[in-house]
Amino acid sequence: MSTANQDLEAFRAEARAWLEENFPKSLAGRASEYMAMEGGKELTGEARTWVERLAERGWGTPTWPSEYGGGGLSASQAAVLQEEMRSAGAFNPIPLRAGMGVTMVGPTILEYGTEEQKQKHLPPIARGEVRWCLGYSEPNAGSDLASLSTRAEDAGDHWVINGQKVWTSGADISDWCGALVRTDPKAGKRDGISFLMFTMHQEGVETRPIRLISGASPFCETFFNNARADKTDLLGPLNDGWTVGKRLLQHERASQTGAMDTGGRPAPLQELAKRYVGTDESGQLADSDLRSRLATHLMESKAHSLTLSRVAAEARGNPNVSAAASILKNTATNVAQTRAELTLEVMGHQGLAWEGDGFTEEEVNAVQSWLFGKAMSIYGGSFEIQYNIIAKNILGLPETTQKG
Amino acid sequence: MSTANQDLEAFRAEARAWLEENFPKSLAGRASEYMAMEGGKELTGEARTWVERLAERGWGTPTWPSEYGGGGLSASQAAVLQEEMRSAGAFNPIPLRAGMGVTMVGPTILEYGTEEQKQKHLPPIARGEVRWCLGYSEPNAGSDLASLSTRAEDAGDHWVINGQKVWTSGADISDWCGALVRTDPKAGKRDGISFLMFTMHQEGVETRPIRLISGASPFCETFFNNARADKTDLLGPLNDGWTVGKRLLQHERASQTGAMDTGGRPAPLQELAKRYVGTDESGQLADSDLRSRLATHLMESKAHSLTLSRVAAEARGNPNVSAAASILKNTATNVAQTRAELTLEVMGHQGLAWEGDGFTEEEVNAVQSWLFGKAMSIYGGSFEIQYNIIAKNILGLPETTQKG
Amino acid sequence: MAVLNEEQTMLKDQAEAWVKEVAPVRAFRTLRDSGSDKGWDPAVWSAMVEMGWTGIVVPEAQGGSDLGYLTFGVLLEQTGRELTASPLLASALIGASALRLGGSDAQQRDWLPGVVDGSTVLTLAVDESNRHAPTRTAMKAEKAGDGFKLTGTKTLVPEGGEATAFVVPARTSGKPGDEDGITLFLVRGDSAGIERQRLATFDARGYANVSFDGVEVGKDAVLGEVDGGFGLLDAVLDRARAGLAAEMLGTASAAFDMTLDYLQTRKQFGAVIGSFQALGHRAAALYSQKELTRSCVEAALEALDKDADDAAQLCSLAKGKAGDFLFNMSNELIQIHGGIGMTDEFDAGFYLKRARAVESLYGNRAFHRDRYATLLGF
Amino acid sequence: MAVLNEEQTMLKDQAEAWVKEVAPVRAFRTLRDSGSDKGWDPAVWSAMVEMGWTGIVVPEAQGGSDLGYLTFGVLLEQTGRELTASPLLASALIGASALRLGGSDAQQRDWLPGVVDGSTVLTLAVDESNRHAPTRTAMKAEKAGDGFKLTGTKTLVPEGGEATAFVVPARTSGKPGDEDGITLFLVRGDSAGIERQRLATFDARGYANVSFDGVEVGKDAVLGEVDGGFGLLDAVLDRARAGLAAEMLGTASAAFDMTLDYLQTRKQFGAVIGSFQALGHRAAALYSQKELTRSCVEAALEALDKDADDAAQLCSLAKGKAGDFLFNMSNELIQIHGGIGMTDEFDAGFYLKRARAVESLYGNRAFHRDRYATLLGF
Repeated sequence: MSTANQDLEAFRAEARAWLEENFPKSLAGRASEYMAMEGGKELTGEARTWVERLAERGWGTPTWPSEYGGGGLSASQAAVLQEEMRSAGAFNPIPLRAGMGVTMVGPTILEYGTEEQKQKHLPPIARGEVRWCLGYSEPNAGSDLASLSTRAEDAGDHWVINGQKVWTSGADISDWCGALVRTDPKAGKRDGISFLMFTMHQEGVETRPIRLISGASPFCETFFNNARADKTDLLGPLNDGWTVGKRLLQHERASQTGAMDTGGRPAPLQELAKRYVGTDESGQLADSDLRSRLATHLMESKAHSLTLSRVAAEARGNPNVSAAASILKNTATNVAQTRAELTLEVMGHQGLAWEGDGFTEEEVNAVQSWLFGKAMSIYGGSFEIQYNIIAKNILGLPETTQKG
Repeated sequence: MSTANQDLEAFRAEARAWLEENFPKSLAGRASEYMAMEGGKELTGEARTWVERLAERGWGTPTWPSEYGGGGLSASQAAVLQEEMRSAGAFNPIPLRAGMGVTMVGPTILEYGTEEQKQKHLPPIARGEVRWCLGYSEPNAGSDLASLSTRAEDAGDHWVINGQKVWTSGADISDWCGALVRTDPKAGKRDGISFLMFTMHQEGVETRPIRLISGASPFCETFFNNARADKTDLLGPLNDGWTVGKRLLQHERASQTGAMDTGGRPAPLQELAKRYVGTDESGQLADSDLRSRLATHLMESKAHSLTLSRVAAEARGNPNVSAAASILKNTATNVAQTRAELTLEVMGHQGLAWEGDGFTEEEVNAVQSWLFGKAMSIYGGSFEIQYNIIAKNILGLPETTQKG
Repeated sequence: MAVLNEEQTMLKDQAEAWVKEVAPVRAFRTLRDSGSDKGWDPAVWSAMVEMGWTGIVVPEAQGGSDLGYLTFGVLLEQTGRELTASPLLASALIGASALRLGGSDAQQRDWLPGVVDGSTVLTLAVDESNRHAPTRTAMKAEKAGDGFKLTGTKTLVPEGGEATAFVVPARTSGKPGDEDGITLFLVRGDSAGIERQRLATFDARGYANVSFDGVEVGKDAVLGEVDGGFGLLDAVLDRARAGLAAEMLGTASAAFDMTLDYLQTRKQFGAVIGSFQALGHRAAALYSQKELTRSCVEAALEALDKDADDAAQLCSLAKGKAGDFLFNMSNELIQIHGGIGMTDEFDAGFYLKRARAVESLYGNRAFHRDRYATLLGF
Repeated sequence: MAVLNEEQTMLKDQAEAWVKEVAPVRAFRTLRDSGSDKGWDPAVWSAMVEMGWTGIVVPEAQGGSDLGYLTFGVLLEQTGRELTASPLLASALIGASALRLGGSDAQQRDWLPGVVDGSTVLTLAVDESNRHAPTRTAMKAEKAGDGFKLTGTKTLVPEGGEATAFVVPARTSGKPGDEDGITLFLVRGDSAGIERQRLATFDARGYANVSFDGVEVGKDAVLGEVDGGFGLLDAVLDRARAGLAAEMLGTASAAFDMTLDYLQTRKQFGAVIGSFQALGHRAAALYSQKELTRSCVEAALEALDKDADDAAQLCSLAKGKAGDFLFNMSNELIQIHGGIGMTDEFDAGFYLKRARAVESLYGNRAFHRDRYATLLGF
């Protein structure tokens, strides 16, 4: 065994012992139930104890430096910690408590923030005490984000923000916001943009939840009417927020490739199909047309997950991220949306479920994920935008400039 | 019965009597065999007699004015003539004898030609004596035809042509050529182009047949080395050949929508499938996956042919051609190419036929049509060009000018 | 092939204008938000009756206009465009067809005038599981005195909550899977033993599961022949499929128009998004599907009017192609509209939801592919 | 997941350079035009033997290097790129696998060294009709003295014209459709009663239909168990499928590269055609398929090396996905190249033809979808 491996096994023992002592047994295996408590709700009892202990140890954000409330672990140690948590039936609620704080804002502050900003913002995120949202899209700046028009004016010791954002996920229950705003209206589209951070608990900020086709949603419209941000809360250089904001989106894309396994998978689609459609004498699905399409989908789904693994394996062997990574957002979307459509087809008449006695919870949930899942090919860079990126950045094709 | 209908029935009797007297019984029902004799071959015996009689009556080009060798019939009369020929087992070989003469060049001369040009060119076409080819595409001007560079210089009483064409169908067996050439090199792309007609039987013209992936083909590369065209053989205005040439292409597109039924359909694909794949106890195709895809294709194919009929019916009721017509080239191509792929799949190992004892003629033919059929989505305005046309001309979307 | 005659063209123009003004998708939204579980607006229904829409396939002797299925399709396409909710398809097309094709003179006299004046709302209650499978009819119809006693449950019955009577296939002999042994019954909605479970479906229409617990009917309730009802049922279903396909064509065409309009007006990256070639080509493909679907729908309706030999094939073709086009179109409607398409405030969601609901009715695309292949003998 | 190790990377680089220089598609064109019906160039085959490619899955005891299937896939991907013709897959992968998995020590000693030195060319002769259907094996193997007598015909046998010996599944009991009752035999090509009909296929490789007319073999010709050979056959076929999938990945990837190059250089309407968004999106979709296919192929080969439980599933997945990608890619290769792609002078036609030929071998996509579903239990 190499020295590195010895160290890792020592850490494994340490993690196991700490979990044994600190993770409340009563919560074991209740991740999914607990994960649902993400939003702004007060924690009580054992749940509260667990969050506090995890935060104290810094293991809610295991790879962040310990001086900012993180665990100071290496990536390998963090992986070991995750394995040990899984086998103890434990889970990490802090990323969900912090909204976009752990997955996106934190890493970006670590990269672009001043020392003061790190000390001010990272520890509360690491403790799961402060929840963040992001102000990116606007009504007239969706895929074409650089067209954004929310503006921030210099008012001496602070910025004054006016405008409107849309699709701000969790804005109504967040404490802080990181937003792209226009600080130089005279500059070119991408040039006059900055990344500002400010509290949501102020008079000039108003949020309005958006009802989606699937029902209630975490998304809001967010209005800024002379909202203010401290001068010290500009992240990265003035008028170069585009770079900062793009880097943050890379963290977002990574979280949407299906690479983040949150556990709790639904029953395999083929089992659902056998239950809802029935089988013939030879055990084959009674609807042979559906059976072929189901096989096609399951093969595509397997191909996607094998690609996820391959990309991960290649990334370990190679500091350059695999070119294959860039396709995963779209293939993940394809697989998930096709799965949702097939689930509806499998359920047949029962797949028309909205609510009420005629339908099971499983059916209602299937319909809601089908509807909500239509957004997967729109947000985080639409399907079309991803293809543009592949064509340009991976395949080296020129941007469209012709009339073909 | 209306007067018009009475006249039509009178004409029907006339046509029937004429066919009874003039169509050689020995040729009845031998259309497909006879159609294969299209190219440049000398006619003998009854076949020769039939062509001569048809030409004399003008019914090889029934709707052309009789002063130019046509039949002077109305469209309704021509339809009646076709019905009567079909029920007599007769057929019209003149369009095939004349290459592009009857279907494309003739109608364009009728529209744009001078009286002199009509008298010179139309009668030999109508008699099936002179075969025409078309010089359009060039190696660097395919979909973007306006980039053509073959040029014609004014040499006083004639034009001198230099350059190269490609995909000139039947050039090696044609007597005359209609070509787009650049007569004003200084004008914009589409502006300096003219439509010239000239004989292929001259020193400055050389043709080289193109071997395709399916084997020998009617296509040629055609080289012009100081070839000449008479001054009187400029069709339409000088430097406005683009308009003339485009009009000619509309005649071409009409001939590629599947609207021209040449008879002799192959056996239905489902019968072929039952023969090659077999059926189960209930009479269903043994390969259920293939069965679904076959059904999908046959439904698409039926939808296409129903659309052809609908377009024809609407065109009768309405002087404006139906908007649906513009999609037919692409749907015809889809249907034909899918059919060819499915035929190969149905034949399985036997669908790898190239030649020799191991394969039937039916199998070899299926493979050759599959390969040759790949050109359907390329020639006559590629699949992509048709979609551009639909987007712009039918849907009113602007031409691409952005970097999205 | 179908070219609308003058009367049909007039009716189309009238229907288009009326639907847009009186029963547009905005009105459907109001209906949905009102929480009413009736499924339609009585005023809209009365107006349809007023305009004679309920008599289109009813013989003149019974107060109808007998204009035929192609004409009915013209109306359904327009109501489909605006998602107008009413029992027009269930009662005036499907119910009336069952009576017309299978009813005795007496039955026609008894029932059709009510269908025409809107006081009777008929619906076909055919499925018994989560899938359309008419040969698998299992509902029992036992002899009871002079008549029959029906026991079983029918699922996802359109307008099942409000219908005043049901056309019900049940099994008088044979076993599920057999075509023989099926008999059609006309059952009044207020018969003892009927229970309706209204369903809250995502398309917010008035479906119900309807259970029959020993429901007694007289022998005059038999529509067509005892044991030999499958042919009649299939003929009625084909009319249902062609009619629904016309409605789906309208729904998808409206979604196409909304999308085309957005492509022509929405700007991103300094240009209208319809100028992006990838979107232009997708729009061209959808347009092609639209035209092909129209041909299939009109051909099916016309074949029904002419009682053509290939009517069954064409009806499966029409439902199948309309299903393809509507599936793709409803997805593209959302995708091309982007975020706004995801909001309940915008209408796109209504079209998407309706698209999936009608897909399940009277056979989905897989059902019709299978049926088409069977009808073609392979 | 598969990340090539140093040895594999070296081998890949070596194979890539060698194939491009010695056995590129240009050489295949020369071979085709020569009218030779051997199907490969002996010098190319000797060089492969020389480089040790024929011993990759042969145990060291029999003169092989035992490097495994993932390593073999690295080579096949490169030969696939340039359509290099040789018996490498048929003999050194499939034939060697049959011996390795099913051969006794004596059989391995007798046969494998010849496979490694190239003097023996083995091939699996499995199909008996126009489709791949191993359970439908009907060829008779009757007891005859101490051995067996084989009668029947095998179709589309790769390298069937030149092979020096055949691996032949035949039926010792049961009936076509049964898995039980199949036995594998090793049959020398010069046995009395064998007749070969060479086939002129459009991919210009050396297939033959091979008929066996009472061919007598000793009991030492039995590979594995009498009557219990289906499992062995299926395992050999899975190796064939994964190996062929690697070759197909190479073929399709080369077609992708040719297409991408054309997109980057061909100009129309004053711009390189790759700047047309519709084409850019299609290229992006093909690129995605390419990456997904690679993952499937490598996973299948690795599963074979590890003898993993899900190897069969992964081999069907690999052949199926490679089939999808190659089908689409070969069509786009022609379409995007336009007229030039249609000419025999250009190489695109070779790729299109090879694509359809390999699709038919060892199960087409429909076969593998069906098998995948069955393996997943539905």
